[in-house]
Amino acid sequence: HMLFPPNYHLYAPAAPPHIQIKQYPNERLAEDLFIPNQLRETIQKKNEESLQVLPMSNLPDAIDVYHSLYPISQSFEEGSDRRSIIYKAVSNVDGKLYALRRIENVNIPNEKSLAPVNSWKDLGCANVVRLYEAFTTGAFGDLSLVMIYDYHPLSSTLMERHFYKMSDREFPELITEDLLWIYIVELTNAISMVHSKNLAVRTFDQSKIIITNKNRIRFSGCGIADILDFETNEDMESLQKADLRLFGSLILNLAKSTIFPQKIQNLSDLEIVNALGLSSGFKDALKWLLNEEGTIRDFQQIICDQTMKVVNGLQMSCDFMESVLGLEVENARLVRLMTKLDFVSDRPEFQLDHSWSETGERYPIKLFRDYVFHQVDEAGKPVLDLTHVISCLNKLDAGVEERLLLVNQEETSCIIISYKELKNCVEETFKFLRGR
Amino acid sequence: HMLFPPNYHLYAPAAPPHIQIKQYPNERLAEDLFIPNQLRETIQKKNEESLQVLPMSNLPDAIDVYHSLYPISQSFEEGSDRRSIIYKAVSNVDGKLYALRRIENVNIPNEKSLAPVNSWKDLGCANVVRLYEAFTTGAFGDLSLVMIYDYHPLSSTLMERHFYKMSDREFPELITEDLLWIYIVELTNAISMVHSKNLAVRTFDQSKIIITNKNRIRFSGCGIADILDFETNEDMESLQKADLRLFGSLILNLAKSTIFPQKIQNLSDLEIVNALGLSSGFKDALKWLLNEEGTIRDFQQIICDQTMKVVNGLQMSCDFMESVLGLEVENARLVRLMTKLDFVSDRPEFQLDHSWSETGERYPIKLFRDYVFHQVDEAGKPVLDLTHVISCLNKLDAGVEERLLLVNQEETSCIIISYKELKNCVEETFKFLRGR
Amino acid sequence: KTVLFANPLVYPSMEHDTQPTAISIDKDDDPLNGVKLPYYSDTLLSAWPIHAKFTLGAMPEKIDPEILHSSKRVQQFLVAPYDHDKFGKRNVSTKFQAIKKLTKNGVKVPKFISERATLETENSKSETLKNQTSMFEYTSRTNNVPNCFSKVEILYSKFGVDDFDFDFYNVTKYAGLETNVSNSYCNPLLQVYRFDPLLFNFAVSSLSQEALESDLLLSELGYLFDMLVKANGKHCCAANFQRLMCLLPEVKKLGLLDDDGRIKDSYGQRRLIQAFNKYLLIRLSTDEKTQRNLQVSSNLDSIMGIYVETIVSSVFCNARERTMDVMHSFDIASLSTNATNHKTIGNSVLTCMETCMNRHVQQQIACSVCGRQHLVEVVTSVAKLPPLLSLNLNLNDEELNELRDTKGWLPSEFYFAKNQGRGFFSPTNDNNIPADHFELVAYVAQITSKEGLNHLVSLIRIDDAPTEMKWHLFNDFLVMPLPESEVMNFSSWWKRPIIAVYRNTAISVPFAFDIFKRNLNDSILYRDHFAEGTRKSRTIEYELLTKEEAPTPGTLVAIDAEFVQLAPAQYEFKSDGKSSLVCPRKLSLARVSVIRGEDGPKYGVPFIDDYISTTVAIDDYLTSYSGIEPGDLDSAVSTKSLVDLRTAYRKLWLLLNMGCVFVGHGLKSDFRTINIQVPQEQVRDTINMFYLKKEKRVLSLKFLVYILLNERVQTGNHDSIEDARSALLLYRKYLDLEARGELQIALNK
Repeated sequence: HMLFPPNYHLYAPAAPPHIQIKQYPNERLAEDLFIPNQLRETIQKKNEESLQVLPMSNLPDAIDVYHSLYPISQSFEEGSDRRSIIYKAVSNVDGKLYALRRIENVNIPNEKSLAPVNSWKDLGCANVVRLYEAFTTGAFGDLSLVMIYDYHPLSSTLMERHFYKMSDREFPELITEDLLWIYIVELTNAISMVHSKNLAVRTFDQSKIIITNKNRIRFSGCGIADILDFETNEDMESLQKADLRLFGSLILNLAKSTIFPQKIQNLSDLEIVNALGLSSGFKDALKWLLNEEGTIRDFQQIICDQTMKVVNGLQMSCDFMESVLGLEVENARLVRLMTKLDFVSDRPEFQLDHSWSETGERYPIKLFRDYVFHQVDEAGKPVLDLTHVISCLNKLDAGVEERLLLVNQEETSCIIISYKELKNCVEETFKFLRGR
Repeated sequence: HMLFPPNYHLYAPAAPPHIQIKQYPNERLAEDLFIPNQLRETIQKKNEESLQVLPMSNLPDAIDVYHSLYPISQSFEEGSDRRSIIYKAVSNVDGKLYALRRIENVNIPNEKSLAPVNSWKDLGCANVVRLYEAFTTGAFGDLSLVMIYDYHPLSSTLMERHFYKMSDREFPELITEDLLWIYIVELTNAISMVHSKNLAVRTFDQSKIIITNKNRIRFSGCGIADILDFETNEDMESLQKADLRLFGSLILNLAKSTIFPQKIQNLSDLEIVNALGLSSGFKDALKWLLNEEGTIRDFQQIICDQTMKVVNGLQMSCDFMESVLGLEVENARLVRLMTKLDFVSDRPEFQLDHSWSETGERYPIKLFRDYVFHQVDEAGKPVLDLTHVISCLNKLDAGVEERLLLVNQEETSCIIISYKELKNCVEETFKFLRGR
Repeated sequence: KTVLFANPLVYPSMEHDTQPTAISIDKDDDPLNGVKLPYYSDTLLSAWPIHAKFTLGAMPEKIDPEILHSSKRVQQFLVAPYDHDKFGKRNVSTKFQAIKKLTKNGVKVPKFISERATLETENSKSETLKNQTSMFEYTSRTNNVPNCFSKVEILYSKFGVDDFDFDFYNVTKYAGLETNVSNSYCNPLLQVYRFDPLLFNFAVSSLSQEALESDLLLSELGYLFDMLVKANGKHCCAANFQRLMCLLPEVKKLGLLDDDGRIKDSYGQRRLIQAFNKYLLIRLSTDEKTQRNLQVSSNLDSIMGIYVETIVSSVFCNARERTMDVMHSFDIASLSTNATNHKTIGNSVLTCMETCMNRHVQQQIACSVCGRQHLVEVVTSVAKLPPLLSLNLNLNDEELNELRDTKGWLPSEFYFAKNQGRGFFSPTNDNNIPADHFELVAYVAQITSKEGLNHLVSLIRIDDAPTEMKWHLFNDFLVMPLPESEVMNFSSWWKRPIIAVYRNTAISVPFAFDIFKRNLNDSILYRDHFAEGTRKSRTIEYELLTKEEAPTPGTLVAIDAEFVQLAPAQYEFKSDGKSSLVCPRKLSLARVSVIRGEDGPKYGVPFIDDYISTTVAIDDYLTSYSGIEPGDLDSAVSTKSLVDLRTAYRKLWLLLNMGCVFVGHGLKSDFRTINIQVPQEQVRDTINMFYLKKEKRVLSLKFLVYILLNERVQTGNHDSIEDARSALLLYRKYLDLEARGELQIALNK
């Protein structure tokens, strides 16, 4: 007999309890990384962008081992008129997607200039887009520098987000103090890890900081300056000091957009900071950066409470994602099952195969597919019920003892067969196909 | 008949860990294409635990609006012989799962004692198990205090994990310095948020700190002391000071297990700290806590670099979850897409009507199914390539511009069609079926 | 004191949800695990075989261009016919192919010469042979461009271009042309004209006379043809020819410079080679007139001139005008039928030729004779066809597609006769009327790859070839014989004829490889001829030859050359430390010195020390190697005796053809940059004489001189006179050691 809790019938909602998602007590906290009820949609859009191709293009078929180039964005290198174009590409070696950055007209004297890549490769920082390799190529018609990074679909730059009108927004996105703090914490993380490896970020250009999720930013141009300026031998200490100063300028630039330009015309940086309508904690932190008063480790101390807030927000986000994942755990199984079923059914080479005819041992599979997918109601209208489909497929997957009555289309004969026997039939056919 | 917990090892068997299947970077096994088995299994186990019921029990049918009680754990309240039993329960109001903590033999003088719940309700801290409400009940046959918390399936306490042998482990789990730091950061987050709301944690009992995921801990007994000790009016400041001291003791207790007990017999706390084989940074932080030198805000500064590391680690975890989610959200769509394709193909009522399948939008669908599922190699042997199926269907789902060559069965003619057009065919055909 | 349950409670799960959740096919949010998986005690059906492996990352397959070309829109779909035999089975899963330069269509790129093992084993020899046979396949089982027609590419090792195994691609005695040169698209056409005896003799005979006042493309062509013959199958480079092409302003104006082969569409590439064809022939004619100081028709006109007569007449007045023009190549365009205004190529090129060569149009003009506006009839007709007829097939892509399906459109022979002033073409001459008989002797074809990349090749009939198959394919440096049936097969989707060359069978002239030796003017060897603008006061370190010293076969001379860099080498670097040479540096001859090597009073005295006047930009003077200082090659400022390249080159070419034997150190690279082919018998290269075989090491001149001659060579900048002299001495030393059998001992030291 069926086992169920006594008051099951008192359930109000449709979904069983194990697949319900808890809402955050404070919605705003959950919005650190993404907007919760848009998470699936965002993920879906990212997947779609990863699949885009350019069917007819003048781009080279392949650059080194990277092919299927699809242009994503274009900008100019700081202080020059060289273009920096980013493509999505597939690696022939490991089949994964990468972002290929091409900087045109670059003269690399020898391979030593490319050595910095090896220092950046193993950084392992969540706020720095990972660099894999770099090389020169003539495939674009000039001498270009190509750098291979991780690919982050659907990302936009800080510049685009806060300073441009884009197709989906009428205005650049407003900057709030909360947002600024999140940026500060994330960039501090990046700078800390970079400095700890005896490297420097060197470029805080807003077109080289990308936003990969709602509030998640990453440096996307690491390694470029190291290669292009390989000859000039600035010492690491002054470069790292400069990092902090540039960091401060970047934050100041972003913060400036919270105030009317007229109000801060002709003011010095420090005066601008004071004029901002933001908390004193923020202003102190910003002034500290602009005054170049210490190292990034010192700065970590100054912002430690904001960092802790980010820790809380990130944990909430992870929790939420896990709860969404709880709804999706069976999808892979269903894909595998349906694929197996489709591999086995209606193969052209089976047309003449006796075992698929009415008397053959594979015929039940044919009837089963009709039972699952080709049901009609009394009026002859197709029944297109996903619940029914999944229910049957689940039973088939498990191979339950429950028996089915399968009728052929002419309604002249029928078979009584259990899910277990059907499962066996499918598996045997699959094995046969593999071994053939 | 009796049913048992699912046989997870039969779900998607993978090669045993000691057997390495040689793979080139661009080769994938079936298990590489979907959610990692470990993660999936953990989630499924959590889902399973959520569904467990006690078929025959002496427990009350319902406590207030909570029913289907299922016991999870039991302990004794600190400094008393009262039992504290935790049940999983379902709320009749919203159908969701909660953890119901029952403390037996509690005398609550008036409902003012329960007022602290309201301060705890909206804490919104990822490292504190959320409290919803508290009430008294006689349903258990005595006067019990019932407190309703969030339910975290498959969680264990700090005590169980690091100090007991459990059925699935031969030894308690070892504590490393990395793990201690993570605990420290998370607890600091909890304590910071608690103190900022003018509350105090008050209980650092290892049986009241639960582990809900790998490296993720939460205070699970918040509010208990506030209610039980409502009469005693300790001022918040000394309670908060005590929090830090108790925090230090907890960490010390955990850290002590990294060293042989004999070595630290009869040593004072500070001497024990010095004897530990851990970094000086750790020891300084621990000593600071034990010496009660300041507020939790001050402590944040001391551990700021470790906090930053946790920020990095959490971002990486979120990235990982998002990538897994990306796979499985896609799979959900694939299941729906494959179902649509199966709904549309080879319907018996149209077998006789060739115009259905040989013309119009249906024709390419038929050829497309052959292209996806019925590949052969040059010798004619069937090729059963999961990645080919998933790749084609993903592109169909996204409707990309890439073009395909679909050859008819007789190999006399072919169609050149893009995934975008194919997607349209499928949609139109499905609409047609529905409308019929 | 805590009590825990000793083991986790094991209670059964629910088998079904009593109220199964509705899962909608439309709403993505509805979780698919709303329907629970029943209890299972066996491996799930959905489980996949553990060891099944899948390969990712392959380049996307392109749809066969032939299918695309033949597709039409039917209802809303693009439909095309499918040929199982051509395109294979349906739904075949293609094997993963890595993007690597190691194989191309299954042909392994031959190893660099330096990589080859010193001892060739039987295995490696048969491997190479198998690989070569694969390379020379002219049919393809996969409907791809056959291997021998696909574009060949030079790969560079760190040792530069000479390390590439060119010989792998050519086992005939007919030299191919390298692609590492500007405007390499010209190569096929240059080969076509090389193999016509009339044109060959014409170009090479022009070398007997001097042409030192200005650059003549005719001379460069002559030198090139001579080089191709002397190479005897070894690869050549049209470097000097193209150097001149790049300097001529009219070449640039006509758009004939190919800017490093930037991607051109197929039509554009065809127009380019046809434009070059026209230009080359006109220019050769003008050059001949310049050289021989002619006013009227030249030899070239008599070889390739198509005389076209135009008669303008009118019924309205007595105005009648007759003009005769000569063209050197003819444009064949498609016919437009008046009926449908649809362009067609007809069933043969002959129809087109007839129409093109006999035109009859009416025009409204303002008559200069009677002063009125009236209609005139303009009749153009071909008066005479030349011995060598060069046709530019000016057809678009669609028309060329039509050509494939029209068998015999480009016939292997035709007859031409005039009847009442009108020319007629016919594929046969059954009635045996007096007519000119022409045979197809060569054509340039455009080869299009599956990826849509185009390059040019030529197919040429070599009547005196030793092989049974007279037709040969010239694909840059890949040369091989082909059966005539394959050559005359125009049905392949990847091959399009662009320029066709017919020859009158009545005129059969043999190649006169030494024709220039008749009345050879060698006076430049005995006098100075400096470049324009060279300063009067100049330092001279040589003594001119006298007539008595005229070289004879076997005369020993020592030579050394210095070079400057026009463009640096281009590398591709990778961050993992690997680097590969993409394009070697471009060098230009800066100075050449030749000294007397015969015993006698003037032994070791230089008689040539030419600094080459250079007008193009110089990237690096390589002063520490070359001894050339900035400004040395600029006629405006130099203190040296500057000479035009054509003058210096002629001197060397004369020495070569008068039989001199050249001694030097590292002559292979010197001759390559000078762009001259010297047969092995006339070369004595000290770099090979003192080569350490076991260690595979070459020794520097400075080192050898120090060790063997106990002399310290100038440690300052290099000086080609000194180097030539050192080489000469080393050669003497070598002969000496050889004679005494002590060479090996010396080497071991």
